[in-house]
Amino acid sequence: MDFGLSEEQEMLQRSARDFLARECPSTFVRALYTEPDGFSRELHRKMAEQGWTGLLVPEAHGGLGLSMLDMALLLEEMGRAVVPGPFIFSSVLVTLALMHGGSSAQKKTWLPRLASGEAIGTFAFLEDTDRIDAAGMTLKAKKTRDGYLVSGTKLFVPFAAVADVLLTAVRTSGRGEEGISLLLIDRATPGLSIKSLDIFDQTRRVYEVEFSNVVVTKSALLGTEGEGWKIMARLLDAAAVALAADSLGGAQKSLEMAVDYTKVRTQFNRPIASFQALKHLAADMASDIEPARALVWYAAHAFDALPRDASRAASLAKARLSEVYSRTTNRAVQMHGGIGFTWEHDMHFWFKRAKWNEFAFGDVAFHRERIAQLEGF
Amino acid sequence: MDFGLSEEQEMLQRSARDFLARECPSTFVRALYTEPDGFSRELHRKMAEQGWTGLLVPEAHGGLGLSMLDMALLLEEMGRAVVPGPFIFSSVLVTLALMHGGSSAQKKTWLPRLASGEAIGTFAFLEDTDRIDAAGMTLKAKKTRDGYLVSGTKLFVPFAAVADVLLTAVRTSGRGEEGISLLLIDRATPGLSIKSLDIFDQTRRVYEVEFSNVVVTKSALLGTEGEGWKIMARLLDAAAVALAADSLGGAQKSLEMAVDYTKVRTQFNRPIASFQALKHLAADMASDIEPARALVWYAAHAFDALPRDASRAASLAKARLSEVYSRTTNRAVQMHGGIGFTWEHDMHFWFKRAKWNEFAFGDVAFHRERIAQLEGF
Amino acid sequence: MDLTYSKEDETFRKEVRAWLKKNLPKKDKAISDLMPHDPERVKRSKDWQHKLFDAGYVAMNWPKEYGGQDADVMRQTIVNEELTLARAPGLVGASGLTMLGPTLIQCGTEEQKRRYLPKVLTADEIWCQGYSEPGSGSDLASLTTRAELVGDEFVVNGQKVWTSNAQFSDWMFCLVRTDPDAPKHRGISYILIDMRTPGITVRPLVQMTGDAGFNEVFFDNARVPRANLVGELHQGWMVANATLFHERNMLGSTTRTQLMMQNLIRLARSHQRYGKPAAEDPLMRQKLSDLLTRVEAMKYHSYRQLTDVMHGRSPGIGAMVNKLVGTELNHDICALALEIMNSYAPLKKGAVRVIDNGTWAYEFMFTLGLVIGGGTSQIQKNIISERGLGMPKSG
Amino acid sequence: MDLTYSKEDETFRKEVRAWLKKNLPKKDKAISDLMPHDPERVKRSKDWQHKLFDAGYVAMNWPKEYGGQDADVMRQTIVNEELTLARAPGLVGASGLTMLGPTLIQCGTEEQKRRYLPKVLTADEIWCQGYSEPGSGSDLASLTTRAELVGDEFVVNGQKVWTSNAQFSDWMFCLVRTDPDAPKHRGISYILIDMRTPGITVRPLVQMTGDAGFNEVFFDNARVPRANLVGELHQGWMVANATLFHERNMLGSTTRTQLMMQNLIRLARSHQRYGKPAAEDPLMRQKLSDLLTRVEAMKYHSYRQLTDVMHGRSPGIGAMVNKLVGTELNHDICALALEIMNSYAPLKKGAVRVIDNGTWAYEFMFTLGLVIGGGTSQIQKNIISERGLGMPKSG
Repeated sequence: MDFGLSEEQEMLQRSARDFLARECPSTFVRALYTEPDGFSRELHRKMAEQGWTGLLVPEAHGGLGLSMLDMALLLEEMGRAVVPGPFIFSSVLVTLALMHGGSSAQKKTWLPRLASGEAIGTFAFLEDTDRIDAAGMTLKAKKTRDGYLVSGTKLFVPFAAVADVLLTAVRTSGRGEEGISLLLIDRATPGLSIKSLDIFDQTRRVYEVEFSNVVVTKSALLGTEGEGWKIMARLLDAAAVALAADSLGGAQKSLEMAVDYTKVRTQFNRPIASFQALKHLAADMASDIEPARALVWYAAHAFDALPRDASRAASLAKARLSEVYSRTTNRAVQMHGGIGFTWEHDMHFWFKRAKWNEFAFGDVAFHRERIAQLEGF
Repeated sequence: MDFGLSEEQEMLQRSARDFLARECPSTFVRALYTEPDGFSRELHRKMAEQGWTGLLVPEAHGGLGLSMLDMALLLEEMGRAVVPGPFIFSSVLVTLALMHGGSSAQKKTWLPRLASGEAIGTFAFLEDTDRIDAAGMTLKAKKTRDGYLVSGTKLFVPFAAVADVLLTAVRTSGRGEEGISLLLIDRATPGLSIKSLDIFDQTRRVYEVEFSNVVVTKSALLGTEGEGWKIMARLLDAAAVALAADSLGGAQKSLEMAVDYTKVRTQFNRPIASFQALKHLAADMASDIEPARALVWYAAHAFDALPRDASRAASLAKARLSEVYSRTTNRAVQMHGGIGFTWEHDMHFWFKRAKWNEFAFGDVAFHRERIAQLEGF
Repeated sequence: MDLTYSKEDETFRKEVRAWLKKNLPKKDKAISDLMPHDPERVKRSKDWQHKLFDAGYVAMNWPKEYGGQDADVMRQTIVNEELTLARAPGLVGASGLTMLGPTLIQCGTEEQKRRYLPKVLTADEIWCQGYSEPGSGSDLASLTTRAELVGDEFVVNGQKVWTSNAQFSDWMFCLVRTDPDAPKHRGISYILIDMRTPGITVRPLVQMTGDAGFNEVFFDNARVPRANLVGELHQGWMVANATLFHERNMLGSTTRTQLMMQNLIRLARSHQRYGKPAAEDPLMRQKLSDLLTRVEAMKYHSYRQLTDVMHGRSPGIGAMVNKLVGTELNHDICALALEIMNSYAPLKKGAVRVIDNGTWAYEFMFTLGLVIGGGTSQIQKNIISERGLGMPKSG
Repeated sequence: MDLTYSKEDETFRKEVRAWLKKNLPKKDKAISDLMPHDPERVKRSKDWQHKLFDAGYVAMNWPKEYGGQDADVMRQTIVNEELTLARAPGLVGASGLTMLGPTLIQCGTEEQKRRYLPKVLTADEIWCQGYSEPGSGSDLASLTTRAELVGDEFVVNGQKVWTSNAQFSDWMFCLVRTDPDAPKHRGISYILIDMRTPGITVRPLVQMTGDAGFNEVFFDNARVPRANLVGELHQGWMVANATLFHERNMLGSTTRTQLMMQNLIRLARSHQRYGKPAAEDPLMRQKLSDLLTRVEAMKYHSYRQLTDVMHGRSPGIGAMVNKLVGTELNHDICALALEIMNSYAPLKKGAVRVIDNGTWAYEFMFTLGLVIGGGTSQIQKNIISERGLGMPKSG
């Protein structure tokens, strides 16, 4: 029984925190906020140098071959620093999809490039129904002699503008979980066009992707035709864990910023941190966050090591952290008083990120119902 | 537009408060807590002298002929004083049933006696399914030549041990809302037996009532056979308003007790009322209670004057006040510290009453769903 | 108790409604009246207030001699309700109407009243409030903006913050420190500052929504005539408190909240979650009902206060909770809208695929600002517990 | 990270489980181990602790020389988990084991250790805690129970309150004021009082549940030998703080909470609401999942702390939140059970028609008492914010 981090893991976290303090301070986040793509290829390259983009990639394909728990610890730090960019989608989701379902040719083509940061992937799955269940996957891929003809629209695709490849959930036949297939579609494919969807959280750019008779070769199929849901279900668990980890880091950072602010801000000739109401608010925030950390660790560990409990654990973490992150940033803004409500202060980066994380990949109600089903209530 | 109380109404409330301070102080409640029936015939008689038991009864039948709003104001005061006894069931529910559905003979027999306090009525409707909808009414009344033969069990019947007459919801035929009938059954009828159900709130005694081939004459039928649900639906609205009013008074009193206590209790050489955390808790309590008062007034007014909105208004008031009363007493206990948790302090009377009120006649979830239906969400 | 309106009031309401139907500029219809300002919009807003005033619908409860009608509160309430229901834009001169006006009527000289009040009514002069400073938020009385009396002028130095609309205001009513040696509440004066005075710099403070609404205002030896003093020298705290109290105890205006609730229900009926309208989801139904219950409570709570005021009674603690309860309620309504919309929630005004033009996310953030602005929840709770419940100051 | 137990630990767990199966008195099986005391039950409880001790399952982490086994925290955790899972009654000598014992081991004289510790382990002597007084709850250091040193004896006068189990305790470890002129933290001593000393009166304090658990204890010239002083004279605050801190930072024991949660799920599956099991109601499913999520969080949170302790690291702020989060969670679990049961909720133990023998309502109230007892939520929050987050004292 050892529910703790190894020395290597603690070191990973420390070095990530140092790196991000240096390479992605809030001034950097602020600068990217108004950049057209909200993405810094340079930061991505530097993270690749750290091994982060290849953290999950097996050593054989140029990565570090580390675990989901290691990734969660890294993502916690990235959440702290509210790092903008497609990291989760490229270095977690598309990477895992290739590892779990890719042919050796696909792995050979993409994994080294994703690991090195040379290529960026994203995951196109939502449609206008906004459903993350199998019934939501209706984008038609018509079978042709050489592959598929894809027509329709995917929505809210993260960082489509900078992605080289879109892992796209399509329907090749049937309904429900049967007949879903995953295609690796090059963004430059003719007929594929993207449109930016302007949202408040500018660290998470999303796009509408239109497929207009897009011709995709057979070699783009990831895994078996019609059996894409199995891989996708695994990706949704990974996404839940990843966002929970990001939320944990963000919540912890928001609490620290709020507490630090109250220690220096004075009113009535004393630091406002000495006001009982603010102290108790901070205590409530800490009481939310501390036990939640254990859920993130467990969910990440279960993803790798306890497959039978992985989905439930992912939902536990996502449900709780979604709630905790949003509530924490709301409180943190209030602890800052008026300044926390301004664009000039950094607080709003976390506030907006919390809301994005809350709704992406299943909101609180979605995951609670899923927990109920998995528990067999 | 006048959403306020008349001078008469304010006087009614003031005099009720004075009366109850004199006749039903907490020492009196405490004494009744351990009495076998939890009922004081003397207090009931005195309340009758005040006109309370006949408040709703038309003047022609010996009452004051006042409105539901007047009754709600009185019940608010009775909730403040956490008055033990069958008042709501006898002087509101059974009284209204007679007024709305009784034959002139039934009115003549019962209303003057209920108004004078000579007779006490109660309402037997719940069964082991604990449903307050029409489907929950299954107690069989078999038609005979002269009336009905009733067999089965009613549960949680308030103050059955001291009631002279039980307004009993029975099923004479059909399912759902069709085929429900209301019978006025004398408690002394052979075959009717009662058993006490011991609960924490000793101001609200409840009983299991067993009907073993109870012979009831035709004259006991209230309203039309098979159409009892119409009257009963009206009674359930009245009960919701009545409990909301009782809860309002109890919540207000709990807040006042808690605030008063913090003003005299000192720690660290100052009254604990000066601690910001307790002040803000008290402010939260007041913020719950103040707007809730308007809901009670509106629901009572709608019961009399706005029939089309009466059910919705009753559910609004019951849903909100159930929540507010329970939350308020919970906070009030905490503001008292350890002493609030003892039997020796009075606080627990309100704490327990709040929980009873919360669940009786539909809990929060029940009324919220009902609001959704009535609003046509 | 009588929830019907008198025939006169009903007739009046119909008149207002008809007038609005005819006169309300179509372009300004919006769910929200809290959208960012731009110069062209300011111009239109001033015209709109002027037009409303000419119709007799502004500051109706002011004394006749200062441009009002000595009308009872019901009349103004009806107008306000109809304005909200018609989704009319907020009045650009609101600070002047609700804060400066009542202060001048109560504490101003006759000359000041005649000079300033008429243009407050017509929005020919727009006013902003100069109270908060970077170093004094909840502890307002610790303000340090200095106004030294030199001859017949105050020389003002310092900084104000959170000044709504300063960028297009003509005047500021301002609290300044005139006696730095006196106890903090006794060295403050209330003065009126022409915003075109040399030495004044306005710097917009962008909100997290991305819009500029608040400003910082810097004073560098700005000279203000002594005649612009309201009330006695050093007595500004008392002068301001009259209107601060007024702000904190404003009759809860719940019409807007009711409108938001209606919009929320409409959204829940139309927006699908997992193949059916959100409003058919049992959990959403519970949440909608809970919010509706709280909205209805505030509606009747405001009727109760209106009745109190009409009968010359103080609504007491009932009015103290308005702001705390109301702003949190508005915020919660927006939060549920976001939950219903999920991935669509963060889309901004004008974005492809946006729902309700991004109002919900905008308002979600803006209402958080309202919880903070003009006295945080924390301060509201101090007021409720101290003034409302008689609990002692925290010392 | 490794969530499996070592072979040795697994073997040990099986041994404990087998032993419990064989030795646990059947009659004491109950969902709750918090039911009211009666003399016959006290006797059985003492026997039970003695038996457990003989089996080697009590205070295993104490030093060998004082009857422990120097065992690592994992062993004791396994025992505690198995005791809870087997629904064994709580240890009647818990105060002695968790509060007095560690204090004596740290601050007692060798003689005191040898005299008292063995009987703490076997429950031959039961201890109660004499800290709180009517006038000093959260401000514990303001206690006024006076102990005057007269010759070789303390003469004790005053009153303690909230003394659990005083009615059958043999001894009390007690904080008394020995120097009334010193600053409040510096005039307190920690003494051991024989409860049979003349001048001591115990008066039960009935809880809102109707059961007596707490007591008031009155001292009227009770004489206590000077040899019963633990640590230095007037240094009792420091002596006590070692164990107070111990109490507040106890490893969160979540096994009991997990058990409550399992029982809640069982209740939701079996109890019908409107024609179907509560667990099939979408709203109830949400609430159950929420609670389960919080229970699971506390479970893994306790594993994390256990790991920290095993590696000699302090769990820090993680441990400070245990009590606040845990007691509120238990209370919320009970609250949902009541909601599921509706009219059946307030039925008392033994009543006709009662469900789960009335445990839920009882625990609902009892857990409210726990939120209050041993440091209210308010005090817990002070500790978290001050010690955990470094925020200043409120002065």
